[in-house]
Amino acid sequence: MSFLFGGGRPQPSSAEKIAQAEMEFEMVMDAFSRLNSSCTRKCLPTDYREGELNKAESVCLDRCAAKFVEVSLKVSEKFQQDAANARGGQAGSGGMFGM
Amino acid sequence: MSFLFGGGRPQPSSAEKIAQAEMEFEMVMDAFSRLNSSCTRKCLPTDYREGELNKAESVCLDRCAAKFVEVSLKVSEKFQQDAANARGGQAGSGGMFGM
Amino acid sequence: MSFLFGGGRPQPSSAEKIAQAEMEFEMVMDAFSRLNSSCTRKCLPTDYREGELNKAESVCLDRCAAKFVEVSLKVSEKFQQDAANARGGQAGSGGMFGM
Amino acid sequence: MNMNFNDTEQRELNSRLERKQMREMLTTYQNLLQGCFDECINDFSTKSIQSREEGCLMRCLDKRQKASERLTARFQELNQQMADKGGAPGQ
Amino acid sequence: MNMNFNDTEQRELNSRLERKQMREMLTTYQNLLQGCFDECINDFSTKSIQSREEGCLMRCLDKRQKASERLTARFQELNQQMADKGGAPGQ
Amino acid sequence: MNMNFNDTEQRELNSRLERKQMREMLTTYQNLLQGCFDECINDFSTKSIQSREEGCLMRCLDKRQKASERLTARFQELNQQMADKGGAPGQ
Repeated sequence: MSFLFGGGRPQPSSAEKIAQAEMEFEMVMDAFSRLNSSCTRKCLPTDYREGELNKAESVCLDRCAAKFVEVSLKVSEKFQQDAANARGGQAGSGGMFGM
Repeated sequence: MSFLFGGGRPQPSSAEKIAQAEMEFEMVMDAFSRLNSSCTRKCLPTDYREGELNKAESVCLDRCAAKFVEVSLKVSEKFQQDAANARGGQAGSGGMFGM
Repeated sequence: MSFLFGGGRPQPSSAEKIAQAEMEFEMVMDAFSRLNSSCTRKCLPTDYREGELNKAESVCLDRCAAKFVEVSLKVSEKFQQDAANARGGQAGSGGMFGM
Repeated sequence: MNMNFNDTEQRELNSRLERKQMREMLTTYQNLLQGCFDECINDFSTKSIQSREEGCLMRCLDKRQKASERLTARFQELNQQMADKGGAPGQ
Repeated sequence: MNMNFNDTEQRELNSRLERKQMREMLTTYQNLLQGCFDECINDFSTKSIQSREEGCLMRCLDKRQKASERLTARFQELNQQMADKGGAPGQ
Repeated sequence: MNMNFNDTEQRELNSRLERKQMREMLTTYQNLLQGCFDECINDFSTKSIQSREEGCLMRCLDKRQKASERLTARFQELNQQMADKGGAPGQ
Protein backbone atom coordinates (compact mmCIF):
# COMPACT_ATOMS: atom_id res chain seq x y z
CA MET A 1 0.00 0.00 0.00
CA SER A 2 2.99 2.22 -0.56
CA PHE A 3 0.98 4.70 -2.56
CA LEU A 4 -1.12 5.51 0.45
CA PHE A 5 1.30 5.11 3.28
CA GLY A 6 4.89 6.04 3.69
CA GLY A 7 6.43 6.95 0.40
CA GLY A 8 9.56 8.80 1.29
CA ARG A 9 8.83 9.66 4.87
CA PRO A 10 11.52 9.52 7.54
CA GLN A 11 11.94 6.55 9.87
CA PRO A 12 8.55 5.95 11.54
CA SER A 13 8.16 5.69 15.31
CA SER A 14 6.97 2.51 17.03
CA ALA A 15 3.47 3.87 17.43
CA GLU A 16 3.31 4.87 13.78
CA LYS A 17 4.54 1.50 12.55
CA ILE A 18 1.97 -0.28 14.68
CA ALA A 19 -0.83 2.03 13.58
CA GLN A 20 0.10 1.44 9.96
CA ALA A 21 0.20 -2.34 10.29
CA GLU A 22 -3.10 -2.20 12.13
CA MET A 23 -4.70 -0.17 9.38
CA GLU A 24 -3.43 -2.50 6.67
CA PHE A 25 -4.87 -5.44 8.55
CA GLU A 26 -8.20 -3.68 8.84
CA MET A 27 -8.19 -2.92 5.15
CA VAL A 28 -7.70 -6.56 4.25
CA MET A 29 -10.50 -7.59 6.62
CA ASP A 30 -12.72 -4.90 5.17
CA ALA A 31 -11.92 -5.99 1.62
CA PHE A 32 -12.87 -9.54 2.47
CA SER A 33 -16.03 -8.52 4.22
CA ARG A 34 -17.11 -6.57 1.14
CA LEU A 35 -16.22 -9.42 -1.20
CA ASN A 36 -18.23 -11.70 1.06
CA SER A 37 -21.32 -9.53 1.09
CA SER A 38 -21.23 -8.79 -2.65
CA CYS A 39 -20.64 -12.37 -3.74
CA THR A 40 -23.17 -13.79 -1.32
CA ARG A 41 -25.74 -11.39 -2.71
CA LYS A 42 -24.85 -12.15 -6.30
CA CYS A 43 -24.55 -15.94 -6.04
CA LEU A 44 -27.00 -17.22 -3.43
CA PRO A 45 -30.72 -17.27 -4.21
CA THR A 46 -32.69 -15.98 -1.25
CA ASP A 47 -35.24 -18.74 -0.92
CA TYR A 48 -32.93 -21.08 0.96
CA ARG A 49 -34.49 -24.34 -0.09
CA GLU A 50 -31.39 -26.27 0.98
CA GLY A 51 -28.55 -25.66 3.39
CA GLU A 52 -25.83 -27.01 1.09
CA LEU A 53 -24.09 -25.05 -1.61
CA ASN A 54 -24.92 -26.63 -4.94
CA LYS A 55 -22.55 -26.84 -7.88
CA ALA A 56 -23.78 -23.72 -9.65
CA GLU A 57 -23.57 -21.63 -6.49
CA SER A 58 -20.06 -22.88 -5.72
CA VAL A 59 -18.81 -22.06 -9.19
CA CYS A 60 -20.45 -18.64 -9.04
CA LEU A 61 -18.75 -17.90 -5.70
CA ASP A 62 -15.33 -18.93 -7.02
CA ARG A 63 -15.65 -16.74 -10.08
CA CYS A 64 -17.10 -13.88 -8.11
CA ALA A 65 -14.12 -13.94 -5.73
CA ALA A 66 -11.71 -14.00 -8.67
CA LYS A 67 -13.49 -11.09 -10.34
CA PHE A 68 -13.61 -9.08 -7.14
CA VAL A 69 -9.86 -9.43 -6.71
CA GLU A 70 -9.28 -8.60 -10.37
CA VAL A 71 -11.43 -5.50 -10.00
CA SER A 72 -9.47 -4.50 -6.87
CA LEU A 73 -6.26 -4.66 -8.84
CA LYS A 74 -7.66 -2.73 -11.78
CA VAL A 75 -9.04 -0.03 -9.51
CA SER A 76 -5.77 0.26 -7.67
CA GLU A 77 -3.85 0.54 -10.94
CA LYS A 78 -6.25 3.18 -12.18
CA PHE A 79 -5.84 5.21 -9.01
CA GLN A 80 -2.07 5.01 -9.16
CA GLN A 81 -2.17 5.96 -12.82
CA ASP A 82 -4.46 8.91 -12.10
CA ALA A 83 -2.21 9.99 -9.24
CA ALA A 84 0.87 9.72 -11.45
CA ASN A 85 -0.83 11.72 -14.20
CA ALA A 86 -1.76 14.35 -11.66
CA ARG A 87 1.86 14.54 -10.46
CA GLY A 88 2.89 15.14 -14.02
CA GLY A 89 3.36 12.13 -16.17
CA GLN A 90 5.23 9.14 -14.82
CA ALA A 91 3.08 6.12 -14.01
CA GLY A 92 3.03 4.44 -10.64
CA SER A 93 4.28 0.91 -10.50
CA GLY A 94 3.50 -2.16 -8.50
CA GLY A 95 0.08 -3.57 -7.89
CA MET A 96 -1.73 -3.39 -4.65
CA PHE A 97 -4.19 -5.94 -3.58
CA GLY A 98 -6.74 -5.98 -0.87
CA MET A 99 -7.59 -2.35 -1.12
CA MET B 1 -20.84 -14.70 25.84
CA SER B 2 -18.67 -17.32 27.42
CA PHE B 3 -18.34 -19.23 24.20
CA LEU B 4 -16.55 -16.34 22.60
CA PHE B 5 -14.64 -14.83 25.46
CA GLY B 6 -12.72 -16.34 28.28
CA GLY B 7 -13.50 -19.99 28.67
CA GLY B 8 -10.74 -21.29 30.88
CA ARG B 9 -8.27 -18.45 30.57
CA PRO B 10 -6.19 -17.29 33.51
CA GLN B 11 -7.11 -14.23 35.58
CA PRO B 12 -7.54 -11.30 33.17
CA SER B 13 -5.74 -7.99 33.62
CA SER B 14 -7.58 -4.73 34.26
CA ALA B 15 -7.19 -3.64 30.65
CA GLU B 16 -8.51 -6.98 29.40
CA LYS B 17 -11.52 -6.91 31.68
CA ILE B 18 -12.38 -3.40 30.57
CA ALA B 19 -11.90 -4.25 26.91
CA GLN B 20 -14.17 -7.27 27.29
CA ALA B 21 -16.92 -5.33 29.06
CA GLU B 22 -16.62 -2.65 26.41
CA MET B 23 -16.99 -5.17 23.62
CA GLU B 24 -20.03 -6.77 25.22
CA PHE B 25 -21.65 -3.36 25.55
CA GLU B 26 -20.93 -2.65 21.91
CA MET B 27 -22.43 -5.97 20.90
CA VAL B 28 -25.67 -5.25 22.71
CA MET B 29 -25.88 -1.80 21.14
CA ASP B 30 -25.14 -3.31 17.75
CA ALA B 31 -27.80 -5.98 18.24
CA PHE B 32 -30.36 -3.33 19.08
CA SER B 33 -29.37 -1.16 16.17
CA ARG B 34 -29.86 -4.11 13.81
CA LEU B 35 -33.19 -5.05 15.37
CA ASN B 36 -34.23 -1.42 15.00
CA SER B 37 -33.29 -1.18 11.33
CA SER B 38 -34.80 -4.55 10.39
CA CYS B 39 -38.07 -4.05 12.23
CA THR B 40 -38.49 -0.47 11.05
CA ARG B 41 -38.04 -1.67 7.49
CA LYS B 42 -40.42 -4.57 7.94
CA CYS B 43 -43.18 -2.78 9.86
CA LEU B 44 -43.35 0.85 8.72
CA PRO B 45 -44.78 1.68 5.30
CA THR B 46 -42.60 4.27 3.58
CA ASP B 47 -45.23 6.76 2.56
CA TYR B 48 -45.42 8.43 5.98
CA ARG B 49 -48.98 9.64 5.77
CA GLU B 50 -49.09 10.15 9.53
CA GLY B 51 -46.54 10.72 12.27
CA GLU B 52 -48.18 8.42 14.79
CA LEU B 53 -47.71 4.70 15.01
CA ASN B 54 -51.02 3.03 14.30
CA LYS B 55 -52.25 -0.17 15.94
CA ALA B 56 -51.10 -2.51 13.16
CA GLU B 57 -47.64 -0.97 13.07
CA SER B 58 -47.27 -1.16 16.85
CA VAL B 59 -48.26 -4.80 16.96
CA CYS B 60 -45.92 -5.58 14.08
CA LEU B 61 -43.02 -3.88 15.89
CA ASP B 62 -43.69 -5.81 19.11
CA ARG B 63 -43.78 -9.14 17.31
CA CYS B 64 -40.79 -8.27 15.19
CA ALA B 65 -38.73 -7.48 18.30
CA ALA B 66 -39.80 -10.75 19.91
CA LYS B 67 -38.93 -12.71 16.79
CA PHE B 68 -35.58 -10.99 16.41
CA VAL B 69 -34.64 -11.94 19.95
CA GLU B 70 -35.90 -15.49 19.43
CA VAL B 71 -33.81 -15.74 16.28
CA SER B 72 -30.76 -14.44 18.17
CA LEU B 73 -31.16 -17.22 20.71
CA LYS B 74 -31.66 -19.89 18.08
CA VAL B 75 -28.63 -18.75 16.15
CA SER B 76 -26.51 -18.65 19.28
CA GLU B 77 -27.64 -22.17 20.22
CA LYS B 78 -26.89 -23.43 16.75
CA PHE B 79 -23.39 -21.94 16.84
CA GLN B 80 -22.66 -23.41 20.22
CA GLN B 81 -24.00 -26.77 19.05
CA ASP B 82 -21.86 -26.62 15.92
CA ALA B 83 -18.82 -25.67 17.98
CA ALA B 84 -19.50 -28.52 20.42
CA ASN B 85 -19.90 -30.97 17.56
CA ALA B 86 -16.65 -29.76 16.10
CA ARG B 87 -14.89 -30.28 19.44
CA GLY B 88 -16.18 -33.82 19.46
CA GLY B 89 -19.67 -34.37 20.68
CA GLN B 90 -20.81 -32.70 23.86
CA ALA B 91 -23.29 -29.88 23.43
CA GLY B 92 -22.75 -26.37 24.70
CA SER B 93 -25.14 -25.16 27.35
CA GLY B 94 -26.63 -21.86 28.32
CA GLY B 95 -28.21 -19.38 25.98
CA MET B 96 -26.65 -16.20 24.90
CA PHE B 97 -28.63 -13.20 24.04
CA GLY B 98 -27.78 -10.04 22.30
CA MET B 99 -25.29 -11.59 19.96
CA MET C 1 -23.31 20.94 18.77
CA SER C 2 -23.88 22.54 22.12
CA PHE C 3 -27.12 20.72 22.63
CA LEU C 4 -25.33 17.42 22.61
CA PHE C 5 -22.04 18.27 24.22
CA GLY C 6 -21.11 20.45 27.12
CA GLY C 7 -23.88 22.80 28.01
CA GLY C 8 -23.00 23.99 31.45
CA ARG C 9 -20.35 21.49 32.40
CA PRO C 10 -17.22 22.49 34.27
CA GLN C 11 -13.90 23.15 32.53
CA PRO C 12 -13.09 20.04 30.45
CA SER C 13 -9.77 18.23 30.69
CA SER C 14 -7.33 17.99 27.79
CA ALA C 15 -8.42 14.46 26.97
CA GLU C 16 -12.08 15.47 27.01
CA LYS C 17 -11.52 18.46 24.77
CA ILE C 18 -9.60 16.34 22.28
CA ALA C 19 -12.22 13.58 22.36
CA GLN C 20 -14.94 16.13 21.72
CA ALA C 21 -13.14 17.76 18.81
CA GLU C 22 -12.44 14.32 17.41
CA MET C 23 -16.09 13.35 17.62
CA GLU C 24 -17.22 16.54 15.93
CA PHE C 25 -14.78 15.92 13.11
CA GLU C 26 -16.09 12.40 12.73
CA MET C 27 -19.66 13.66 12.63
CA VAL C 28 -18.88 16.05 9.80
CA MET C 29 -17.12 13.32 7.86
CA ASP C 30 -20.03 10.97 8.49
CA ALA C 31 -22.53 13.61 7.39
CA PHE C 32 -20.64 14.09 4.15
CA SER C 33 -20.33 10.40 3.54
CA ARG C 34 -24.10 10.00 3.90
CA LEU C 35 -24.81 12.98 1.66
CA ASN C 36 -22.43 11.46 -0.86
CA SER C 37 -24.06 8.03 -0.86
CA SER C 38 -27.64 9.38 -0.92
CA CYS C 39 -27.06 11.91 -3.68
CA THR C 40 -25.01 9.52 -5.79
CA ARG C 41 -27.84 7.01 -5.56
CA LYS C 42 -30.48 9.60 -6.35
CA CYS C 43 -28.71 11.41 -9.18
CA LEU C 44 -26.54 8.94 -11.10
CA PRO C 45 -28.19 6.37 -13.38
CA THR C 46 -26.57 2.97 -12.88
CA ASP C 47 -25.87 2.05 -16.47
CA TYR C 48 -22.68 4.12 -16.70
CA ARG C 49 -22.76 4.78 -20.38
CA GLU C 50 -20.27 7.63 -20.01
CA GLY C 51 -17.62 8.59 -17.47
CA GLU C 52 -18.43 12.30 -17.46
CA LEU C 53 -21.13 13.96 -15.41
CA ASN C 54 -23.67 15.43 -17.77
CA LYS C 55 -25.58 18.65 -17.18
CA ALA C 56 -28.68 17.04 -15.69
CA GLU C 57 -26.64 14.92 -13.29
CA SER C 58 -24.56 17.90 -12.18
CA VAL C 59 -27.62 20.01 -11.48
CA CYS C 60 -29.24 17.13 -9.62
CA LEU C 61 -26.15 16.70 -7.43
CA ASP C 62 -26.02 20.42 -6.59
CA ARG C 63 -29.67 20.49 -5.60
CA CYS C 64 -29.41 17.24 -3.72
CA ALA C 65 -26.51 18.58 -1.65
CA ALA C 66 -28.46 21.77 -0.89
CA LYS C 67 -31.52 19.77 0.12
CA PHE C 68 -29.51 17.41 2.29
CA VAL C 69 -28.02 20.32 4.20
CA GLU C 70 -31.44 21.97 4.50
CA VAL C 71 -32.87 18.73 5.85
CA SER C 72 -30.00 18.50 8.35
CA LEU C 73 -30.85 21.94 9.66
CA LYS C 74 -34.55 21.20 9.87
CA VAL C 75 -33.96 17.96 11.69
CA SER C 76 -31.58 19.61 14.12
CA GLU C 77 -34.12 22.40 14.81
CA LYS C 78 -36.85 19.84 15.34
CA PHE C 79 -34.73 17.88 17.81
CA GLN C 80 -33.81 21.01 19.73
CA GLN C 81 -37.45 22.06 19.75
CA ASP C 82 -38.53 18.64 20.98
CA ALA C 83 -35.85 18.70 23.66
CA ALA C 84 -36.90 22.19 24.75
CA ASN C 85 -40.55 21.14 24.88
CA ALA C 86 -39.57 18.15 26.96
CA ARG C 87 -37.66 20.39 29.40
CA GLY C 88 -40.78 22.46 29.78
CA GLY C 89 -41.40 25.08 27.21
CA GLN C 90 -38.56 27.34 26.15
CA ALA C 91 -37.22 26.68 22.64
CA GLY C 92 -33.61 25.92 21.91
CA SER C 93 -31.76 28.41 19.81
CA GLY C 94 -28.98 28.26 17.28
CA GLY C 95 -28.81 25.90 14.36
CA MET C 96 -26.51 23.00 14.13
CA PHE C 97 -25.15 21.81 10.91
CA GLY C 98 -23.36 18.69 9.95
CA MET C 99 -25.27 16.48 12.29
CA MET D 1 -20.33 -11.84 32.34
CA ASN D 2 -19.57 -11.90 36.03
CA MET D 3 -16.68 -9.56 36.45
CA ASN D 4 -15.71 -7.59 39.48
CA PHE D 5 -14.37 -4.16 38.86
CA ASN D 6 -12.60 -2.07 41.43
CA ASP D 7 -13.32 1.66 41.63
CA THR D 8 -10.61 2.76 39.23
CA GLU D 9 -11.63 0.16 36.68
CA GLN D 10 -15.28 1.06 37.06
CA ARG D 11 -14.57 4.74 36.46
CA GLU D 12 -12.47 4.00 33.38
CA LEU D 13 -15.13 1.62 32.08
CA ASN D 14 -17.94 4.11 32.64
CA SER D 15 -16.16 6.87 30.81
CA ARG D 16 -15.50 4.56 27.86
CA LEU D 17 -19.08 3.33 27.74
CA GLU D 18 -20.36 6.88 27.93
CA ARG D 19 -18.29 7.84 24.93
CA LYS D 20 -19.52 4.79 23.03
CA GLN D 21 -23.09 5.58 23.91
CA MET D 22 -22.69 9.15 22.74
CA ARG D 23 -21.22 7.94 19.47
CA GLU D 24 -24.08 5.46 19.09
CA MET D 25 -26.66 8.20 19.70
CA LEU D 26 -25.07 10.31 17.00
CA THR D 27 -25.09 7.40 14.58
CA THR D 28 -28.75 6.78 15.34
CA TYR D 29 -29.44 10.45 14.70
CA GLN D 30 -27.65 10.36 11.37
CA ASN D 31 -29.38 7.11 10.37
CA LEU D 32 -32.73 8.71 11.08
CA LEU D 33 -31.83 11.79 9.09
CA GLN D 34 -30.52 9.84 6.11
CA GLY D 35 -33.39 7.35 6.18
CA CYS D 36 -36.02 10.09 6.09
CA PHE D 37 -34.07 12.08 3.51
CA ASP D 38 -33.93 9.01 1.27
CA GLU D 39 -37.62 8.32 1.60
CA CYS D 40 -39.04 11.82 1.45
CA ILE D 41 -36.76 13.88 -0.78
CA ASN D 42 -37.00 12.79 -4.37
CA ASP D 43 -37.70 15.88 -6.37
CA PHE D 44 -34.63 17.67 -7.67
CA SER D 45 -36.35 20.12 -9.96
CA THR D 46 -35.82 22.74 -7.24
CA LYS D 47 -33.05 23.32 -4.74
CA SER D 48 -35.30 24.03 -1.76
CA ILE D 49 -37.43 21.56 0.10
CA GLN D 50 -41.05 21.56 -1.01
CA SER D 51 -43.83 21.73 1.58
CA ARG D 52 -44.99 18.25 0.57
CA GLU D 53 -41.47 16.97 1.20
CA GLU D 54 -41.24 18.75 4.52
CA GLY D 55 -44.50 17.21 5.70
CA CYS D 56 -43.26 13.75 4.78
CA LEU D 57 -39.96 14.44 6.53
CA MET D 58 -41.55 15.51 9.80
CA ARG D 59 -43.96 12.56 9.88
CA CYS D 60 -41.11 10.23 9.01
CA LEU D 61 -38.98 11.52 11.89
CA ASP D 62 -41.87 11.32 14.31
CA LYS D 63 -42.92 7.85 13.33
CA ARG D 64 -39.43 6.40 13.23
CA GLN D 65 -38.56 7.88 16.57
CA LYS D 66 -41.67 6.45 18.14
CA ALA D 67 -40.90 3.09 16.57
CA SER D 68 -37.41 3.27 17.97
CA GLU D 69 -38.66 4.07 21.48
CA ARG D 70 -41.15 1.23 21.32
CA LEU D 71 -38.48 -1.20 20.14
CA THR D 72 -36.11 -0.04 22.88
CA ALA D 73 -38.74 -0.81 25.50
CA ARG D 74 -39.42 -4.26 24.01
CA PHE D 75 -35.72 -5.02 23.71
CA GLN D 76 -35.15 -4.20 27.37
CA GLU D 77 -38.11 -6.29 28.49
CA LEU D 78 -36.98 -9.26 26.45
CA ASN D 79 -33.44 -8.83 27.67
CA GLN D 80 -34.72 -8.79 31.25
CA GLN D 81 -36.79 -11.93 30.71
CA MET D 82 -33.67 -13.71 29.43
CA ALA D 83 -31.67 -12.62 32.45
CA ASP D 84 -34.44 -13.80 34.80
CA LYS D 85 -34.51 -17.20 33.16
CA GLY D 86 -30.80 -17.45 33.86
CA GLY D 87 -29.96 -17.07 30.23
CA ALA D 88 -27.13 -14.88 29.19
CA PRO D 89 -26.74 -11.26 30.15
CA GLY D 90 -27.05 -9.14 27.05
CA GLN D 91 -26.93 -6.07 29.21
CA MET E 1 4.69 -3.53 3.84
CA ASN E 2 8.18 -4.49 4.85
CA MET E 3 8.43 -3.42 8.43
CA ASN E 4 10.60 -4.83 11.11
CA PHE E 5 9.07 -5.06 14.52
CA ASN E 6 10.99 -5.69 17.68
CA ASP E 7 9.53 -8.02 20.31
CA THR E 8 7.66 -5.35 22.26
CA GLU E 9 6.16 -3.90 19.13
CA GLN E 10 5.22 -7.34 17.86
CA ARG E 11 3.43 -8.18 21.12
CA GLU E 12 1.54 -4.89 21.11
CA LEU E 13 0.63 -5.35 17.47
CA ASN E 14 -0.56 -8.91 17.99
CA SER E 15 -2.79 -7.99 20.85
CA ARG E 16 -4.34 -5.19 18.82
CA LEU E 17 -4.88 -7.39 15.79
CA GLU E 18 -6.42 -10.07 17.97
CA ARG E 19 -8.92 -7.58 19.33
CA LYS E 20 -9.72 -6.37 15.83
CA GLN E 21 -10.19 -9.91 14.61
CA MET E 22 -12.52 -10.68 17.50
CA ARG E 23 -14.55 -7.59 16.72
CA GLU E 24 -14.66 -8.56 13.05
CA MET E 25 -15.86 -12.07 13.94
CA LEU E 26 -18.66 -10.62 16.00
CA THR E 27 -19.67 -8.28 13.18
CA THR E 28 -19.69 -11.22 10.77
CA TYR E 29 -21.88 -13.11 13.22
CA GLN E 30 -24.32 -10.25 13.50
CA ASN E 31 -24.38 -9.74 9.74
CA LEU E 32 -25.24 -13.39 9.28
CA LEU E 33 -27.98 -13.21 11.89
CA GLN E 34 -29.51 -10.03 10.49
CA GLY E 35 -29.22 -11.22 6.88
CA CYS E 36 -31.05 -14.46 7.60
CA PHE E 37 -33.61 -12.72 9.79
CA ASP E 38 -34.34 -10.28 6.98
CA GLU E 39 -34.75 -13.00 4.41
CA CYS E 40 -36.60 -15.64 6.41
CA ILE E 41 -38.78 -13.81 8.93
CA ASN E 42 -41.59 -11.99 7.23
CA ASP E 43 -44.74 -13.06 8.95
CA PHE E 44 -45.80 -10.89 11.86
CA SER E 45 -49.21 -12.37 12.43
CA THR E 46 -47.69 -14.28 15.36
CA LYS E 47 -44.99 -13.42 17.86
CA SER E 48 -43.22 -16.76 17.72
CA ILE E 49 -41.16 -18.15 14.90
CA GLN E 50 -43.09 -20.54 12.67
CA SER E 51 -41.57 -23.90 11.75
CA ARG E 52 -41.42 -22.83 8.11
CA GLU E 53 -39.44 -19.75 9.14
CA GLU E 54 -37.14 -21.77 11.35
CA GLY E 55 -36.35 -24.14 8.51
CA CYS E 56 -35.50 -21.25 6.23
CA LEU E 57 -33.36 -19.70 8.98
CA MET E 58 -31.30 -22.83 9.57
CA ARG E 59 -30.71 -23.44 5.87
CA CYS E 60 -29.82 -19.78 5.41
CA LEU E 61 -27.24 -19.91 8.20
CA ASP E 62 -25.76 -23.15 6.87
CA LYS E 63 -25.56 -21.99 3.32
CA ARG E 64 -24.17 -18.55 4.08
CA GLN E 65 -21.57 -19.97 6.40
CA LYS E 66 -20.43 -22.45 3.79
CA ALA E 67 -20.31 -19.66 1.24
CA SER E 68 -18.24 -17.58 3.60
CA GLU E 69 -15.78 -20.41 4.22
CA ARG E 70 -15.46 -21.02 0.51
CA LEU E 71 -14.86 -17.35 -0.19
CA THR E 72 -12.28 -17.18 2.60
CA ALA E 73 -10.33 -20.02 0.99
CA ARG E 74 -10.49 -18.38 -2.45
CA PHE E 75 -9.50 -15.00 -1.04
CA GLN E 76 -6.44 -16.48 0.62
CA GLU E 77 -5.41 -18.34 -2.52
CA LEU E 78 -5.77 -15.25 -4.65
CA ASN E 79 -3.93 -13.20 -2.08
CA GLN E 80 -1.12 -15.73 -2.10
CA GLN E 81 -0.92 -15.72 -5.89
CA MET E 82 -0.55 -11.94 -5.79
CA ALA E 83 2.22 -12.14 -3.24
CA ASP E 84 4.04 -14.76 -5.31
CA LYS E 85 3.88 -12.60 -8.39
CA GLY E 86 5.56 -9.87 -6.38
CA GLY E 87 2.41 -7.83 -6.28
CA ALA E 88 1.38 -6.13 -3.10
CA PRO E 89 0.94 -7.89 0.20
CA GLY E 90 -2.71 -7.80 1.10
CA GLN E 91 -1.97 -9.99 4.08
CA MET F 1 -17.26 24.64 19.16
CA ASN F 2 -15.04 27.33 20.56
CA MET F 3 -12.24 25.50 22.24
CA ASN F 4 -8.73 26.68 22.83
CA PHE F 5 -6.04 24.12 22.42
CA ASN F 6 -2.50 24.56 23.61
CA ASP F 7 0.34 23.33 21.40
CA THR F 8 0.55 19.84 22.87
CA GLU F 9 -3.18 19.35 22.59
CA GLN F 10 -3.20 20.68 19.05
CA ARG F 11 -0.46 18.27 18.00
CA GLU F 12 -2.24 15.31 19.56
CA LEU F 13 -5.52 16.36 17.98
CA ASN F 14 -3.96 16.81 14.55
CA SER F 15 -2.39 13.40 14.59
CA ARG F 16 -5.69 11.81 15.58
CA LEU F 17 -7.63 13.67 12.93
CA GLU F 18 -5.06 12.73 10.31
CA ARG F 19 -5.48 9.08 11.18
CA LYS F 20 -9.26 9.40 11.03
CA GLN F 21 -9.07 11.14 7.69
CA MET F 22 -6.80 8.43 6.30
CA ARG F 23 -9.24 5.77 7.49
CA GLU F 24 -12.14 7.69 5.95
CA MET F 25 -10.28 7.95 2.64
CA LEU F 26 -9.75 4.23 2.63
CA THR F 27 -13.41 3.59 3.38
CA THR F 28 -14.40 5.91 0.56
CA TYR F 29 -12.07 4.02 -1.74
CA GLN F 30 -13.56 0.68 -0.76
CA ASN F 31 -17.12 2.00 -1.09
CA LEU F 32 -16.31 3.16 -4.60
CA LEU F 33 -14.79 -0.18 -5.49
CA GLN F 34 -17.65 -2.21 -4.07
CA GLY F 35 -20.30 0.09 -5.54
CA CYS F 36 -18.89 -0.19 -9.05
CA PHE F 37 -18.29 -3.92 -8.67
CA ASP F 38 -21.91 -4.39 -7.65
CA GLU F 39 -23.22 -2.40 -10.56
CA CYS F 40 -20.92 -3.52 -13.34
CA ILE F 41 -19.96 -7.13 -12.62
CA ASN F 42 -22.90 -9.44 -13.04
CA ASP F 43 -21.79 -12.17 -15.37
CA PHE F 44 -20.33 -15.21 -13.67
CA SER F 45 -20.13 -17.48 -16.68
CA THR F 46 -16.40 -16.69 -16.80
CA LYS F 47 -13.83 -16.00 -14.12
CA SER F 48 -12.20 -13.06 -15.84
CA ILE F 49 -13.62 -9.63 -16.31
CA GLN F 50 -15.17 -9.11 -19.75
CA SER F 51 -14.30 -6.02 -21.78
CA ARG F 52 -17.89 -4.80 -21.51
CA GLU F 53 -17.65 -5.09 -17.73
CA GLU F 54 -14.32 -3.31 -17.65
CA GLY F 55 -15.71 -0.41 -19.66
CA CYS F 56 -18.62 -0.07 -17.26
CA LEU F 57 -16.24 -0.26 -14.31
CA MET F 58 -13.96 2.51 -15.55
CA ARG F 59 -16.84 4.82 -16.41
CA CYS F 60 -18.45 4.07 -13.06
CA LEU F 61 -15.26 4.98 -11.18
CA ASP F 62 -14.80 8.14 -13.21
CA LYS F 63 -18.34 9.31 -12.84
CA ARG F 64 -18.64 8.54 -9.15
CA GLN F 65 -15.37 10.22 -8.39
CA LYS F 66 -16.42 13.34 -10.23
CA ALA F 67 -19.72 13.28 -8.41
CA SER F 68 -17.91 12.98 -5.13
CA GLU F 69 -15.63 15.92 -5.91
CA ARG F 70 -18.57 18.05 -6.92
CA LEU F 71 -20.47 17.14 -3.75
CA THR F 72 -17.42 17.91 -1.63
CA ALA F 73 -17.22 21.40 -3.14
CA ARG F 74 -20.94 22.00 -2.54
CA PHE F 75 -20.76 20.67 0.99
CA GLN F 76 -17.93 23.02 1.84
CA GLU F 77 -19.70 26.02 0.33
CA LEU F 78 -22.88 25.26 2.21
CA ASN F 79 -20.94 24.67 5.39
CA GLN F 80 -19.24 28.03 4.92
CA GLN F 81 -22.56 29.80 4.33
CA MET F 82 -23.86 28.36 7.60
CA ALA F 83 -20.81 29.52 9.48
CA ASP F 84 -21.13 33.01 8.00
CA LYS F 85 -24.76 33.24 9.07
CA GLY F 86 -23.62 32.46 12.58
CA GLY F 87 -25.14 29.04 12.50
CA ALA F 88 -23.28 26.11 13.89
CA PRO F 89 -19.75 25.16 12.92
CA GLY F 90 -19.93 21.86 11.12
CA GLN F 91 -16.25 22.12 10.42
